[in-house]
Amino acid sequence: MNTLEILFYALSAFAVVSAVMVLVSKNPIHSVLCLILVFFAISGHYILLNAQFLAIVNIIVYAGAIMVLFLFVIMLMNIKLDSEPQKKMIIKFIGVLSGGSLLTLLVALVKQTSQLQGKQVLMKEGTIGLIHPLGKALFTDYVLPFEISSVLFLSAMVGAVIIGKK
Amino acid sequence: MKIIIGLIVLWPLVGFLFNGLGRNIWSKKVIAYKATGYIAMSFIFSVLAFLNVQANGAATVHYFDFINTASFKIPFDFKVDALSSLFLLVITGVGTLIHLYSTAYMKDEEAPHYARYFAYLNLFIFSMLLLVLGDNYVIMFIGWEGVGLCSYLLIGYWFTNATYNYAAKKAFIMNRIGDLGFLLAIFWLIVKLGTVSYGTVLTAESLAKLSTTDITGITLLLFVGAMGKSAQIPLYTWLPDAMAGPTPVSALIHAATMVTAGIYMITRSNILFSASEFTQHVVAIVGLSTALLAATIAIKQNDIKKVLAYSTVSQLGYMFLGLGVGAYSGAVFHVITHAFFKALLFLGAGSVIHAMHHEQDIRKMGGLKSKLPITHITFLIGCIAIAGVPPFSGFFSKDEILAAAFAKSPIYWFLGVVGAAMTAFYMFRLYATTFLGQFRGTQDQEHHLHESPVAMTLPLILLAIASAIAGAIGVPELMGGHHWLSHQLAPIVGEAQEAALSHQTEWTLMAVSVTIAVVALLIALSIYRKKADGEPQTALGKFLYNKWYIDELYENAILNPLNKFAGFLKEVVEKNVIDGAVNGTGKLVQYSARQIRLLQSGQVGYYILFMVLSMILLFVIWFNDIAILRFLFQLTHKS
Amino acid sequence: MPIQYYIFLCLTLFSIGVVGVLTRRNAIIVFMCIELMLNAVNLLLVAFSKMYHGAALQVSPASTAGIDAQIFVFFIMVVAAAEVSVGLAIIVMMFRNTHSVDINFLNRLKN
Amino acid sequence: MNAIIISAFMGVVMMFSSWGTSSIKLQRNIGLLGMLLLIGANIAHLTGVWVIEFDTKGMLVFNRIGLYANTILFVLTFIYMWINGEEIDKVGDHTHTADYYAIFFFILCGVSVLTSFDNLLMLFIGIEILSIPLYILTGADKKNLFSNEASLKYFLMGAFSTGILLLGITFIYGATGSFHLTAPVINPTTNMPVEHFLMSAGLILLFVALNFKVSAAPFHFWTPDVYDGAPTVFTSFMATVVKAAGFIAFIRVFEIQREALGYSWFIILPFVIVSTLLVGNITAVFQRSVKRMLAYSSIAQAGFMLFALYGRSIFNNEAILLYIVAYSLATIGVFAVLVKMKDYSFESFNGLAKKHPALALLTTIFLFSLAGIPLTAGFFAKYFMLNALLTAGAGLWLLIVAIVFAAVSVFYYFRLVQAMYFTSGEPAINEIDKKYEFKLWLIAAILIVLGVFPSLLFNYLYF
Amino acid sequence: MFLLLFLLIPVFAAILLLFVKKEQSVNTIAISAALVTLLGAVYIIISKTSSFDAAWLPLLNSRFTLQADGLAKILVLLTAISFPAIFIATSKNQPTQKNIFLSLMLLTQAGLMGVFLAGDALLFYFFWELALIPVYFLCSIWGGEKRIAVTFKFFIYTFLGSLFMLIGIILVYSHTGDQSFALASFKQAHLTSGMQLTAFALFFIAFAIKMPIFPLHTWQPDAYEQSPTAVTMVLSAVMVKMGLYGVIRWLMPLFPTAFIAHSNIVTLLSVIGILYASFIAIRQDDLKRLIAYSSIAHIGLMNAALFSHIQVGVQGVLVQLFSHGINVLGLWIVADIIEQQTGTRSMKDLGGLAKKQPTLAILLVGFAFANIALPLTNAFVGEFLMFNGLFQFNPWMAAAAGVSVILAAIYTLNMVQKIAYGEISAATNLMPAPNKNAQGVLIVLLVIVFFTGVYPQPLFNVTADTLQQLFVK
Repeated sequence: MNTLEILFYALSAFAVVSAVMVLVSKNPIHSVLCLILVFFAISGHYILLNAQFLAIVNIIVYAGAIMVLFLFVIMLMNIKLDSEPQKKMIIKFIGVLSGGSLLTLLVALVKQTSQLQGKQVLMKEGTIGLIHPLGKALFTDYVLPFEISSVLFLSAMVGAVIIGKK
Repeated sequence: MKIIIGLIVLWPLVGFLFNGLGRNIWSKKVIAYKATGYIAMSFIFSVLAFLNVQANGAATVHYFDFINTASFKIPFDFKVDALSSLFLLVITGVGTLIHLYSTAYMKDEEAPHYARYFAYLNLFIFSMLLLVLGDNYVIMFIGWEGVGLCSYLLIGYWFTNATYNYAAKKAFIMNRIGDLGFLLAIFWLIVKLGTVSYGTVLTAESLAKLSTTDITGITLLLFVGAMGKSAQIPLYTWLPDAMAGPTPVSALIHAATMVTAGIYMITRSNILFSASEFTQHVVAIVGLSTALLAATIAIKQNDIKKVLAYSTVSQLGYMFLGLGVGAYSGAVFHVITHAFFKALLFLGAGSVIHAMHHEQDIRKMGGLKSKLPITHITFLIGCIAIAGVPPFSGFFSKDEILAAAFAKSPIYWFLGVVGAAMTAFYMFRLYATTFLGQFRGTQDQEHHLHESPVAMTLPLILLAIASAIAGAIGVPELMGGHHWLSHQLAPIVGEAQEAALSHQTEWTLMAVSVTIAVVALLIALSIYRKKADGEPQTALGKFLYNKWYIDELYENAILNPLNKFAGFLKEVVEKNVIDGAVNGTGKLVQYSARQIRLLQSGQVGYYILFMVLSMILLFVIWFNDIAILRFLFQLTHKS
Repeated sequence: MPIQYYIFLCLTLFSIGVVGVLTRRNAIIVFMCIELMLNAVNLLLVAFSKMYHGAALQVSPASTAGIDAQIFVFFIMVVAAAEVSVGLAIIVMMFRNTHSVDINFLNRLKN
Repeated sequence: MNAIIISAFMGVVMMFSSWGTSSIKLQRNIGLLGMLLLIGANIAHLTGVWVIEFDTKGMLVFNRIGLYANTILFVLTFIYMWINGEEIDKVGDHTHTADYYAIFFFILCGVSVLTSFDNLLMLFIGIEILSIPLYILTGADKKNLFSNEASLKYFLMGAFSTGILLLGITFIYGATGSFHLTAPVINPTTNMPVEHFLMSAGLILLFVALNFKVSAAPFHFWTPDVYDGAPTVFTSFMATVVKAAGFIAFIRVFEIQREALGYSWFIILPFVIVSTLLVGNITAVFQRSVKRMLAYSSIAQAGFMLFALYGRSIFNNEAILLYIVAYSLATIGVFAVLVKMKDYSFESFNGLAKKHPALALLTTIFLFSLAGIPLTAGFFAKYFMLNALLTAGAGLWLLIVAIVFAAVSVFYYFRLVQAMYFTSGEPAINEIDKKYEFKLWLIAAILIVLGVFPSLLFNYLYF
Repeated sequence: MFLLLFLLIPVFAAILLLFVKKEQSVNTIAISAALVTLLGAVYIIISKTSSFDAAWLPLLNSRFTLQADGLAKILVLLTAISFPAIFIATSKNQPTQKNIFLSLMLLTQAGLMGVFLAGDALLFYFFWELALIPVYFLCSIWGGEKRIAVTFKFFIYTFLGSLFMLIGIILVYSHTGDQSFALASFKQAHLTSGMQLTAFALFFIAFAIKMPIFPLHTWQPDAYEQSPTAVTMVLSAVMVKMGLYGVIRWLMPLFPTAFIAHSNIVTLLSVIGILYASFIAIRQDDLKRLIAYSSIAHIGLMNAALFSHIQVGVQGVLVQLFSHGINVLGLWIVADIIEQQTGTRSMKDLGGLAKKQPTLAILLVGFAFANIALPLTNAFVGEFLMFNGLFQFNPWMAAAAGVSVILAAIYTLNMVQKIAYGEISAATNLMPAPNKNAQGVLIVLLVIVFFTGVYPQPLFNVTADTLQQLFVK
């Protein structure tokens, strides 16, 4: 087992455990923090995959901006921390069961897919994850979606005005 | 010829339209003259037609095609031959007399109803003429149903009376049962022969095309038709009830003409009937049973018209016996004589009822002999004629039938004679109770007793003469006669089969039957000349008085169950089963609507859960080969 | 590293997100779980990207195959940001009106 | 491309128009003008004129069907805006008219993307541009708890379905290495698509997500609540133009891609169709609120529109276009009447025929069209669908299920007719001016003209 | 081109009526429009076969084709006679908003004319539905107490049926050689026998519901009872003929194999229905329901005769289509007068009509006898031929169906007795002066009854070409 593998497993375990913590922690703030941990783990994976740009963006946008926003909202609401009402056990059980079945099904599918057998992911190497090729692609081939996504932001902005205005 | 025959039929129709449409316009006098006059005209043309037949033989005339389709054709043709021309004479002749009689009998009615009465009567004659003149079974059927309709209308003439209406309805429905048989027979003929014209159906070639089953089936169905119209067991109960109509109607329709339609029809189709031994037996047995059954009932009836009605049923039974044993001309002979004397008797009874102010119970009469002399004499002649005393007409006709019956089977003959004896007995019981002895009615009635006007007595006299002498047309060779009628009908029914019996036997039979009849009538006279019947005492008496409880039997065994069945269909099957299924579908939709609505619980958590589950379901549907099991297998058996 | 491993990891994360959506009542946490799902997808995309890139490199060293997936991830992040802003606005609006972020209280509209 | 540019531009114009002018009427008219401009631009594109020559790098592919559908949707939006102008002003706190119009234009930008995308990235962005403004519109009536609730529900479920969509796209990418819509690999020996489970799984996930967008059962749960809770004018828009765009996108994705699913397509699609028809129709029967009934009815209608996905017969495009027009116009019409009601119960329609015979007649025409009664466009819409289905070789049972549910749909549409015509009562309705009525007559006229000559709609499809 | 008038006149009159409020002119417009249509109908009866053809839906290859062969002519004539008769007979009735009432009636007429004249399947379907819609409104607005539920049942029932037919049409359409809806192309569609059976079933459901055939009949008595009588007249005199028309026009020529294959079972069902309806009619006290069940029985017989597929029987049906319409129309008009004037339909409350209004009673009796197919009434000709055909098909079925002849006599005479005869009842005593208009109409109808009963040849001549097409290959 080489370093990469060790790192992979460690990060994966970390991500999964943190993700589970998001679910189980009663305190929403803890959930947010755990989710940030998941994002860090995922960023770690990005780095393993040499997708440096995304790793950075992930940290900045997700762990930074978005999660802070979440945290901010939670703080703003000042919800009583430990008294969040819980769903019935049976519903939770069914929820876990369905999530589990979904996972089983999808995993089964992937295992059945012959085309994926023996396919390797290129670790560390490759330059496509670096900012230069990405930027180039973004502003040549993907300039249209890039421009159009501005419409998305505009509409979100208008929406925030509509919704947020007292 | 075409015009003459057409006019025979048209006159009554014109009368019907005239009276029917002008019922609020014309005075009673006009109505009476016109109505009677049209039938009289019809009679005159009938005589012309008859003479023409005598001179030139049978004739068929074509008017138009009633139904003419690519595959099938029913011409509107009339046929006058010996048989139909005779019937024409009887129908229009007796018809004229009865119209005449009616003008006086119905004079108390208001003008519109008076007109209505004559319109019906004219329509009846029209239908009856169609029946006998038609050259095919369909035209006959038209007349056949038409006379049933008129019978219905006339029985229910006094429509405010519920009982009369019921009687009318009963008559019509029973007739319809028979009509269905007739109709099916017609269809059978059409299927097999493709035509219904007598000219093609009633020939040897056609007969050859029919199998035995066909012939038996067709004839039996035809006979069912005859049963209904001619009041034979089991469809006879309407006829006594039909006495609810005005008495002239009873005389015309329910004695002289319509009820003999069955005999006409069978005589017309004699080729078919003769070809089926089985049917002939059935006809004979049914006829004989009817004759006896009705006669027994007549013995105990107290309503003057009821006695005559059962007598009619009984006599019709005789005619069918005659048909059944192959004595077609005998049957027709009896039809003719019966038309005279039974019309006479009914009209006489009408005269009595008229005098008695619509009293019909003979127990309340008696001693009318002196008060109503003409009625009395003519009625007596009628009684003698029907009792079969020579040389009155009934003797000859009945004798011809009995002789033929003997030739077929002595038992038929014996039972026939028993019936004849009963006939003599009940007729003279009727006569004696009505005319002899003391008057038993109220003072008021006695005060008003008077002989009927001439318009009523004239028909009585004419009919009495006819009843007395009509036998002349069929005096057998045995007695020095020419048997004219039989020769007349020979082209249609073939020569009579008298030859089967020796003269010796014939004379003996005649003597026996006449003796027994005379004895019976004398017994009746002796019993009833002084007193009327009381309430029946014996079980048998009650049984007969209540007409064998046949009406009750029909009521309980057929009508009520059917009614219940209909009620069951209406209330249970229709409402709950069929409509229930339809409404149930609607209810099911609504029920499931209410249930499925609950899925939409409002909880977004459930929604997402359902989405996930549905997604899993989709995967399972798609991935329905046992991929999951395979996967689980691999997990546990990792090599 | 075999691609399956990444797939399994991402599917696990994704499913954890699904389970979270199904089991939590706090709208914010539910939303966070959805973000978790998106992140799982992002990681998977990058993994696929590198899988195809790796395969393409063996043919041509200058290949940029697989870059589209990384761009896609970028767009997902962009959209997620927009979505978060709107979503949180809605949640806040809801909170202002009902003083609760419990999705079980969202049951006035039903049947 | 013209449409995308103009709509984005118009959106920005509208955003700023509230600064330039405080006259709501002017803002509204700018919006309508913008719509006309948009329609014009799109028609220009149809005839080959571009505003800006632009290389989309294969992100978008403009074909006639897509552009034509686009035009139709724009016209529908124009009619919608034209009729509902005043009602739109009233939503929320009466100050956001310009913002709403801006959002409409942004949504139309999304619609334009969805009618022409050729890349799953564009699909994703298009759907998001379509969805995110809708979350806002749903919650636009800020003081109204129903509106809030609907908005949050819609948002949570919408975001969840986005997750599903993305997983699906990822799977497809994993299987093909590209985001482009391409025909599946065919095995030359069997002449069947090569079995690729990841691809299939991706397609199914995509199928689920798109079903969610077009509110097909069993992914429809958001629909009744959201349609019910959203401000009525916006429900009208969501149920018509937006849903129609969803269908266009749906068809674009699966027209060719579904080959990869092989025969199981003909199992899962009927499953969805039947459950959609069942849930939509049956549940609508027992509603007390007309608005909610219309929500279920729109689910039911989606069931019919899904038929267009069944086969690839040449009739599909015609069928879906006609269906969109018939369904959208009728729905816009019914909602336009509904917004004038004081409350949305069936009882409030009682006696409408006595008080406003014309309005009742109009409503009846709209309902007839929805129910698919001849002489209205709805009939031919259903007819074309059934025809397409049969031509595609569907089993007869599917058609019979369809018509049985069509008969059930009469159940609830006619409940409204019964209330209007056969039940006496005082209708709870606001004042309606002649101008408004005239606009509704126009819709009815289009419905009837298309109900007699449906070919008019297609004359421009193939010139 | 002439045939187009049958659609245009009623439609124009209907639109015109919407803007006229004055009662007198409302009646005049409606009646004159109907009479003009009648003139037209008489004209096409005596003229040669005509047709009209125009492009309609080029995309679907459906044309606006109208054609008048014998079958169409006779039904057009029936429709054209019925509507003026109904308008005149009910001109004294005062429904609210009479202009709209009559307008909807005229639209119904246009729909019916379209159904009978359409020579294109899609057009046929169109008119089939269009005839239904105005009736839905007529019944639901002006009907009796339970009108809404009952009419709704009727509507959904028939609507579902017609949707089945629509599938059938699409099915056959997709198998036509030239992808066309024209009747001629439909006749030459390449259908396998299995396909024929399916398409047959799909079409037949629609027709069976419309006729209606046991056990799909339960909408009918309720609908007849609850509808305003003018509508009931249309329903029973003309609308039920749509089903039979459909069988003759579409089922027989399109699916010969399936038709023969199903003839036994359908005939059996019809015969069961005949007896079943007759029995129920015996127990009805409500005049309208009685006539309704009687009508079910009669229609059942017509259907049985059709499916026996014997030329004579089919000829009978062609005649009876017309005759039954006239007869039942007469009965309904009488029933309407009675209901309007006495305020009741319950026969046990009636009686003595013959004394109170002798003319009406005579007319009632006349139509009653036509109803039981007495010879020399028009119904006899048809029923005779139909029974004839049925007998050739299966004697036992004919015999069983024949029992209905007796049952018909029972219930019809019961009706006559209860209404016309007996002493004048309290309800009958309320009757005002006779309704001259209605009686005039009845007399005209009765003349038709007897004329075609005595001399039915014109009817045979008109329908000869249809019969030829059906049976001569």
